[in-house]
Parts: sequence; C-alpha cells; structure tokens
Amino acid sequence: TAGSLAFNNAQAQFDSQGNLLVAPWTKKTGSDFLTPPYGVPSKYEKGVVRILPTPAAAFPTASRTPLQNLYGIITPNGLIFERHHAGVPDIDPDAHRLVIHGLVDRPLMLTMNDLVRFPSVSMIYFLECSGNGSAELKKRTGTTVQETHGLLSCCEWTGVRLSTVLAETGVKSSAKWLLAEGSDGAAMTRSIPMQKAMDDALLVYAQNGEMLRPEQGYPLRLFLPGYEGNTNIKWLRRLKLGTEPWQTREETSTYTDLGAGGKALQFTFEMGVKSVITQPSGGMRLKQAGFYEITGFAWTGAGKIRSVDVSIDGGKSWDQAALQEPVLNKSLTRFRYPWMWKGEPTVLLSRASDSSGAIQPTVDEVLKLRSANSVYHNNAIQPWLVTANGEVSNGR
Amino acid sequence: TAGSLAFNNAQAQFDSQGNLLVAPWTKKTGSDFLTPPYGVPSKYEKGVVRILPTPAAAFPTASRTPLQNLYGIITPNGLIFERHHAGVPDIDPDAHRLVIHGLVDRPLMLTMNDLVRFPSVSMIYFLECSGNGSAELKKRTGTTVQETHGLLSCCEWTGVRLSTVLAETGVKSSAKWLLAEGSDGAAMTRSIPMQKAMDDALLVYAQNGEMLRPEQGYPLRLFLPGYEGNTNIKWLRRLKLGTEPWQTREETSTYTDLGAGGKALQFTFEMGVKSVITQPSGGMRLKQAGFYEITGFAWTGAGKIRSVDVSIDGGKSWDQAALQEPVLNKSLTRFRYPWMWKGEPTVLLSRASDSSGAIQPTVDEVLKLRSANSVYHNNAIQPWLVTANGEVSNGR
Amino acid sequence: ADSGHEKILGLGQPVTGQQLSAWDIDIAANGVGLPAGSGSVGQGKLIFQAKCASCHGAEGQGGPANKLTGGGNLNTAGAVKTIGSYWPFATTIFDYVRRAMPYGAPQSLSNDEVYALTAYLLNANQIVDADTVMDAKALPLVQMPNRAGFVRVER
Amino acid sequence: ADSGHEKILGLGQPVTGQQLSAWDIDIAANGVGLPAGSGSVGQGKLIFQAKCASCHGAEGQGGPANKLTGGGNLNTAGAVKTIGSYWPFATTIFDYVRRAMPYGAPQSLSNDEVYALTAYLLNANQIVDADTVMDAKALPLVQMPNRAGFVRVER
Ligand code: HEC
Ligand code: HEC
Ligand SMILES: [Ca+2]
Ligand SMILES: [Ca+2]
Ligand SMILES: [Ca+2]
Ligand SMILES: [Ca+2]
Ligand SMILES: [Ca+2]
Ligand SMILES: [Ca+2]
Ligand SMILES: [Co+2]
Ligand SMILES: [Co+2]
Repeated sequence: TAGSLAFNNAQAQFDSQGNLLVAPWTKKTGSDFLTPPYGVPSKYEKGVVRILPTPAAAFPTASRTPLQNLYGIITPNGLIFERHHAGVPDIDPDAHRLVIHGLVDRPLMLTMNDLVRFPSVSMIYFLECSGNGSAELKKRTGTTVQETHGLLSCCEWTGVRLSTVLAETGVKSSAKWLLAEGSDGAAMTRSIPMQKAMDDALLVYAQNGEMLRPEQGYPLRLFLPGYEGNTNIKWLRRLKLGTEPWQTREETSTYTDLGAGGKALQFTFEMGVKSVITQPSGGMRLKQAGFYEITGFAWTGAGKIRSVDVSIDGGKSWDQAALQEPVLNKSLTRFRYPWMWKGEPTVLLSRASDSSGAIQPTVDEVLKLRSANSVYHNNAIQPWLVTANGEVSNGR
Repeated sequence: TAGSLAFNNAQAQFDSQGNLLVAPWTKKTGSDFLTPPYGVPSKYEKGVVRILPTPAAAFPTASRTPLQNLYGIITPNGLIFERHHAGVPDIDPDAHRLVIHGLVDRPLMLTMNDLVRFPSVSMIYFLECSGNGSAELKKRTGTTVQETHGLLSCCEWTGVRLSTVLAETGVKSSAKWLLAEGSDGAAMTRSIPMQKAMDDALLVYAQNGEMLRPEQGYPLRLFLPGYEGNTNIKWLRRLKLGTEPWQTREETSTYTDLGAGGKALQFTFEMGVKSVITQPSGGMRLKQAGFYEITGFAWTGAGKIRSVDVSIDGGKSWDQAALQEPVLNKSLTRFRYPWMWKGEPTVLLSRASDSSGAIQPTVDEVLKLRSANSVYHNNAIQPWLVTANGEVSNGR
Repeated sequence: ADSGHEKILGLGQPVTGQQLSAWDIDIAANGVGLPAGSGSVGQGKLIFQAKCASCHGAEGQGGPANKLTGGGNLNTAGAVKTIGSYWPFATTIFDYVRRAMPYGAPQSLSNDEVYALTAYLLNANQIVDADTVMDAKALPLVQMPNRAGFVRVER
Repeated sequence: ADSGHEKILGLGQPVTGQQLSAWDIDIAANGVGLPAGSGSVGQGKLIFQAKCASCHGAEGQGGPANKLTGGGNLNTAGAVKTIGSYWPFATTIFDYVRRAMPYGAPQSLSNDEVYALTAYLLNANQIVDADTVMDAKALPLVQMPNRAGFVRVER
C-alpha cells in the first residue's frame, strides 16, 4: 500500500442521518492475550511488506523495505531489506562459532555464549546497500520510494565492539586488513581496513531489542557503521587478520565503481550523504488540497546529518526542514516540513548536508565522470512530481 | 528461554579430532527472499514470547515481555506486554474516527487520514503498567524477570502532539480535565489533567517504525510519557474536555493506592524511578566462573535517569554502572556493569536515581505507610540471588 | 483565555452534539450526562440473575469475575474493594455497567436496565432500600460509604 | 607494537591452525592459501558442462546466471564485467568458485576440480592456452587483462 496517506474515509460507522454509530468492535469482546504470543501487525496492514522487483529475476538479489509506510527512524525487524548471495541459512546458535586468526597473538574460537558475555553496546545505525537506487542512475524505473530507495533500513544494534574482542586475541602490528567471512552458502567475504575494525566496528547479535533475524545474520553479524551494506558480513564465522586486502570476488567483480575513463574505484566503503521524501512519495495520491507534512529520511556514512533543505517548487527555492531529535551518528534522521498545498502541480525535493560538509548532489552531478556501467553509490536528490489532481510520481 | 546466557556449547560442528567441520548450512543454498515477506524470528528463538501467569486466571489481565531476552532499549513490537480490559478489537482504520468535544471552541471529528497529515513527532518512551511487580509487594512470586517486571516495554512512538490537535479545536479556559475513551469492548476511560494534555501528550499511530499493533491500540492511542500504562488509552475514539475528573471505574475502583490508614490516593499517574538487572536474572544459570556483563534497564516517569548503582555483594557496597548513550527523557535506559564472578554465592542489586533527585527505594521503604491491600507502583530494588553453582533466583 | 477562532490547519470535520449522541456516554461524578429512564431494585435483581450472575455470583458475591458486594473493612488484610467497601461515587456504577457490562456484550443494555442494575447493586451493598427506583435525579444523591476515603493527589 | 599477552576477560577457547583447516579457505591475491592439486582446461571444460553450464551457458556466455566470458570494452555502454573484461586477479576465481559455486552445492568441489574450472574459465576468456594445467604455482602468475584497471581508494 502507498503509505498512510492511503487511509480513506469509509463511512461505515454513520447512520443515514450522518450520526456516529457505535462501532461493531466496541460492542463485543476482542481477541485474547497471546493471539499470537509473538505479535503480528493488524490485518489491515497486510500490504506493508518487503517486495522483490517485478518481474522476478531468475536469481533475485534483494527485497526492499516499504519506506513509504515507515514512521520515526526505526525499521521494524519484519520489514528490513534483505540482501544475500546464496539464501538465508538456518543456523543453530549453539553450534555456531566465530574464529579469529591470522595476525593475532592468540587465535580464538568463540561460542555465542562467550560473545554475549563480553561488554556490549547498543547503537542506532542505518544500513544501506551500495546498490540502492542503482537502476535510477540510468533512467526512471521505480514508481514508489520502496522501489527507488528501499535497500535502506535502520535499527538499534546490540553487540560487542570488535576492538574489545581483538583485545582478547591481541593484534600484531603488521595487521592492516581483516577478512570477514560468512557461514552462508556463499561464504561471503570482504576485506576491511583494520582502522575501521578498531574504530567503531561491532559484532552484533541483536537488533531492535531481540536476537538478529535470520536474514540479518542470525546469530552473528559484522556491523560497520556508515559502510556499504555488503561489508556488514552476516552469519559471521571467521575473521582473519592480514597485511593486504584479499581481492575477493565481492571487492573486484562486484562492489567496485567504474569511472568514465574505464578505471574502477575499489574499496569505496562509505555511504554518501543522502535524503529522500517518503511522504508524499511515488504512487500516493493527495486527495484534496490543504495541509500536509512532508517527511522523509536523511543519512550519511560520514557522521551526522547537519541539515535537510526541502523545495516545494521544483528547486526554485529551498527551505530548512526540522530534524527530529536526537540526531544520531550514522543513523537515519527523520526530517519534517510543513506544506500547505494549494492544488498546483509541482515538484518536491529534499537535499541533505552532513557534518563533514558534504551536500547531497543532483543526479547529473552523481553521473559526472562515471561510466555508463556505473552501478553503486547513487545518492542523488529524488524529485517527486505532484499533479493538479494530487498524483505523486517519480520525477527522475 | 532464560535469556541468551542459555546458549550452550553444542559440539555438532567438530570432527572426532576436535577439528572444525564446515557447517551443513554453509554447503547449501538457504531460504529465499520473502519467506515470509513480513519477517519473523529464527526458529531457535521460539521460546522468546510473551507469557501469561500460570495457572491462567479465568479473566487474565496482562501478558508479559521477556525482559531477560531483550537487548538495547527498544522492545520489538511482537514482544510488547499486553493489557486490555475486554480483548483486542479488530479495527478498520478507514472506519475509525477520533472525536474531540466538550469544552472546546470547535468540536471536531478526525479520520486517520486527517491525523497522519498533522505535524508529527517520534519519541522513544517507556511504557509500564502501574501493576508491574504488584504480586511481589506481598511476597516472592516470580521466578524470571519476565514474571516479576514484564509489564514494561519501550518503543519509538510516532504521532501528533495532542496540543497541536487541540489548537485546531480551540480549548476553553474552563477546561481542566480531559476524558479519554477507547473504542474497545470496555470503552476504557480515564480522566487526564489538561496540563499533561498540553505538555507532552501524543496521539500516536505508529510504534517502532510501523503502524501500531492491534494490542497496542491500532490505529490510534493516547500516549502520556511517564504516566502509568492504563492512562495511555488505546483504540482512542473520543476526547472530551471538562472541568473535573469523571471518577470513572478505572480511577476509583481500580488504579488507586490504598494507604495503611484506609485512605486511597487517587490520580497517582507518574511511574517512580526504577531499575532491574535483566542479565543475569532469575532462572538463568552461570555455567562457569569468569567474566559477565551485568546489564538491565532503568527508567523514571519524572524525566531522565541520572545514575544506576550496582551491588555485587548484596548491598554491602555499590558502584556506578555505565549508562548507554543517549540517555533519553522518559525512556528505558540500558545500564551495564562489568563483573568478574569468582564462583561465590552472592546477591546482585541495582538502584536507579533520576533527574528529579529521586532514588529507587527498597521494598521495605515502598511498603511503609501502605495498606496490606496496596497493589500499584512497586518500584522496589530487585535482588537476584546467585548460588555457588551459578543458579540465579528471585531474592525478594 | 479561550484560544482564537481561526482554523489553523483545517484538518477534520466539525461535529455536532446530535451526531455524537451514540458515543457521548460518559457520566460525570455529579450525574451530568445521566439519561432519561429508570429502574428498580427488583427489576435489577432479575436482570442481574439473567445477565451477570454467571460471572459475579448469584448475589454479586463473586465467581469467575469480581466480587461486587461486601468486601469488609479496608484496613484488614483480607479486605476486597467493592462498590460497597470502596467506590466513592454511585454514578460510576451506571457509567461503567453501561459501557462495559455484561462482559462479552457491552453497550447492549437499555438505560432502564442499567438504572435497575445500579439500584440492585446499591441495594445488594446495603446502600439503598429494596424499594428504591433509580433515575437521573436519584443516583447522584446516593451517599457512598467510602466517599471520604480518597485523597486526590494528581501527581 | 603488538598488544600485550595477558588474556583480558578469558572468554573463548584457543584454536589451532589444524583445527581451522576446513574453514581456512581464503586465497590471498598473491596466491597464499592455494592448496595442493591441479587441473587442466580440458578437465575444466567437462566439469563446467556438467555442473555450471545450466546457469552460465555452455561456454560461459551467460544464461539464467552471469555471463562469465567476453564482456567487451568497459568504456562502451553495453559492456559486461566478466573475468576477461574486468577481474584483476586470477586467484579470485579459485577462491570464489571453491567457496560459492556451483550455486546450490557450494564447497562441494575438490581442489583439483576448482583448478580445472579456473583453467577453463581463463582459457574461455582467452587469457591462457588450451593446454594449460593450473596449480598453486601457476595461478598467481596469470596476467589478467584488466589488472591495471583498478584504483584503490579506501574511503
Ligand atoms: C462473562 C463474564 C461477565 C459477565 C456476564 C458480567 N461481568 Fe461484570 N465483570 C467481568 C469482568 C471480567 C470484570 C473485570 C473487568 C476489568 O477489570 O477490566 C467485571 C467487572 C465488573 C464490575 C466492576 C467491578 C470492580 O470492582 O471494579 C462491575 C460493577 C460489573 N462487572 C457488573 C456487571 C454487571 C451489572 C453485569 C451484568 C449486566 C456483569 N458485570 C456481567 C465479567 C463479567
Ligand atoms: C544453479 C545456478 C548456478 C550454477 C549451477 C553455477 N552458478 Fe555460478 N553463479 C550463479 C549465480 C546466481 C551467480 C551470482 C551470485 C552472486 O552474485 O552472488 C554466479 C556467479 C558465478 C561467478 C561470478 C560471476 C561474476 O561476474 O562475478 C562465477 C565465476 C561462477 N558463478 C562460476 C561458476 C562455476 C565454475 C560453476 C560450476 C562449478 C557455477 N558457477 C555453477 C549461479 C550458478
Ligand atoms: Ca540448540
Ligand atoms: Ca479499509
Ligand atoms: Ca477537512
Ligand atoms: Ca455525556
Ligand atoms: Ca573460556
Ligand atoms: Ca588460507
Ligand atoms: Co562502494
Ligand atoms: Co497510579
């Protein structure tokens, strides 16, 4: 469904004179406790789910989060986008092990019981696939913000600082890179600079208050705040410290950025400053003129969002949106902007800037110096067209 | 299950020489995307659910959150405690209405579509039933922290400030109280001071990023930060402004506090400063001596948690725990305290203090001047006994 | 002072008292909101036996659901909070029974039935005589035994 | 400098290289980690037809899954990134095929089979001759066409 603006004004609870009737659910007992013990959304929200692109690919790569249906900054665990390279393994946490070896003083094997006993931290961080919006680099493809930007989520992650665990193994001074390996059917691997490992990397075992979901790496995931999604190795079984990156398939064939000159940039980890309006957004309809709150997300791998500007006139003028406090490091930030729509056709835009001074670019700026084969790191400004009858569509 | 300390060290992935075997889930493709589209926890977490007291009452009053299985401060939506007086209604959001009348200038009827168009805010707030721990006032009854403290949860709530909506209706200066009424089968009602209504009261429609869950008031709930749970009227259909409290059954017969002298205190809204250790906690077992992180929650209806002291020797000495940042107003605060357990029998305690200067009392202090029939607002320090073989139990 | 008369955002629709009447069921402590109609203790007893006794006991002494009569001295350990021992306002009985009882069929009783049940429950708690007929005028005048038992703290 | 030798918390168990051997499958870009064994282009072709062609096409030209050969000039609009057109290191083929292919049965191939497939894929991309036999010594020496095509930015 196209977000809560899709609520309509069914008249079911009025009599023929327009007087309020007592609703049928007020005149009986509702459902019992624990139906079910682990709760689920209302049946009226059944359209709020993750989706794959249609038509489905032979080997789909990712499902997308319904950003148009989200509120605040937390993504509920059932709606976090999925990306995996060989399906979601079904891991018995009691049988799972993390091994740390290579350029360490004391190679170590840890059970989940060992890991949860370490001093832990809980941090709210966004997670974005570096391929988010990749199709939009070439041309308008998506209708909804779920289609254009849905490889994006944000959770409260709980886990152990990798530096805390590495204090246990000791780190040889020659160690400059770390290989992280999953225990999924792709044994997914990425090389990570030791500097990031010692800075803010986490070994997370929980998200939004409960143990990780299977598709998010249950029972253990490497979390690299602000880094492109694929580096956050799920189902983590092994960390190996070395001197050089391993040049795995994911950091050569796949997650590299081809420039116009034919050279590809490698190890482009940090996600750029970005924002998108989620309400109103593509596929929604404003049923009448009047007041609307324009709202959406802003985020940056560089640190904190400094400001978000909104344009309600296709970029002719810009005005600062309100940022929901607290504005957290490497988290989604919710922005809000009041809009009195008079019924005119227009274009809505948002543009974020961050604590590093970076400003979200236009799509033309993003494409400058890129190859036609460029795939990743599209952080362009997203335009939403609004027609006089209130229809909202992708203005790429 | 008794929290993640219950993970064991199954040896399934080793050969007979103790060499690591490649796990079976690494050697095949895992499950597909969207299985299911709205995700669920791992099957290995199936014990992590809300529970009712056993044996079940003829008319159970509330299910409890498994605090021992929580991490960070967010409670996932599937695990939030349930309290209702006539079951969970199944409300069509399109047919739902909020009416505001009484001492207002312009009585107003709002659809959900109207409400989501108002300027909104998102705030992380705890929610606690004033009856949380009531049985423990009289004697030790619960084994786990879910049983003793499980009428407690914390979400990111999104909604409209009630003051914003009341600006739309206008408020007559004679209005001093507000009646909030649910559209459930109890048409649950509470009288709320206008001062709270204008201060930080919210009309929430979303929790943890998605629309409210049915058992949390879908599609609309009054949220009164820091106030006892029952005042946060769910399935909200009506607000009426008046000069005096209505003296509804819930604020006379039920949620009042009988003192030793036979007089009952009425309108005791604010939840007192409180904390509890959730790991380790009752029903867990420390399998061996060594390092453990003691962790739990602290919260207060008065504002922010200022500090949490932990005692690892039954109260002989106290030491300050670390508070996870950001420490938010009227939110759960996660505290952590490093503990090297040498295998001695002991008692673990936590004691919170808040920004108003209040300090969490002992149970004897709580009971002072109370009637034997006192039920609500038990914010006593919770002791957990640890035996030499690592068994943890309720030390009330 | 009253706030201004300008609509600020223009969201929502005006609503009249007439349109609200089916929802506007709250009864103030002083009786404002009590509807027309009446009912006697005798009528209430019959309705109670038919619609309430299965949960609350034949005479309100309690069953699978709450004890509604007696309760004892609140200062004693075994005391139970009931209409007789605890409730400060008689109007609350009308308000609550009408909105919430019988459990399973709330808001199914006529106003006459609710007056009758209110009269019966007050009589069963020895607060009014057996020949009492309850209505909008009589109910707010009932003196409840524990009326002075509450301290309003608002905190 | 190396960090101290005191266990700080004492959690976890020491682990030896021997205990790790089944998991320690990564191959460095310079070939460190390549196991014993070998395989030829001809052997690889047969294995490819049996275990890979259903997804990648009879000669790696692509099918339901990725095109593994050809690809064209990277500066042209229709170019495809393949082993021949894009991959900078030959060792990556061994590492990736062994850990992840065939899709559905990862880590099911013997080291000899992986060497053979690596030889075949290099030959199909016209990087090595049809009579090549690949092993731990030969593989790191293979010069990949796009070896100079990468700029390491680490940001
Ligand atoms: C099917 C069971 C059931 C039936 C039938 C029933 N009740 Fe109840 N009643 C309950 C339950 C359960 C409660 C407690 C509800 C709560 O605490 O939210 C209750 C509460 C009450 C209370 C408040 C008690 C207190 O001390 O606060 C009154 C008064 C009451 N009922 C009156 C009635 C009357 C009058 C009827 C018949 C018209 C009736 N009940 C029929 C189950 C029932
Ligand atoms: C059932 C389908 C299937 C079979 C069989 C299969 N593959 Fe694959 N292969 C895939 C898919 C799907 C991908 C892409 C995986 C991804 O992107 O994570 C892939 C990717 C690859 C790649 C990387 C391509 C690139 O450009 O990055 C290579 C190399 C490869 N396969 C080789 C093989 C070999 C060798 C075999 C046989 C031993 C094989 N595949 C069998 C489905 C298959
Ligand atoms: Ca198990
Ligand atoms: Ca509907
Ligand atoms: Ca309107
Ligand atoms: Ca009324
Ligand atoms: Ca150990
Ligand atoms: Ca190796
Ligand atoms: Co990148
Ligand atoms: Co209270």
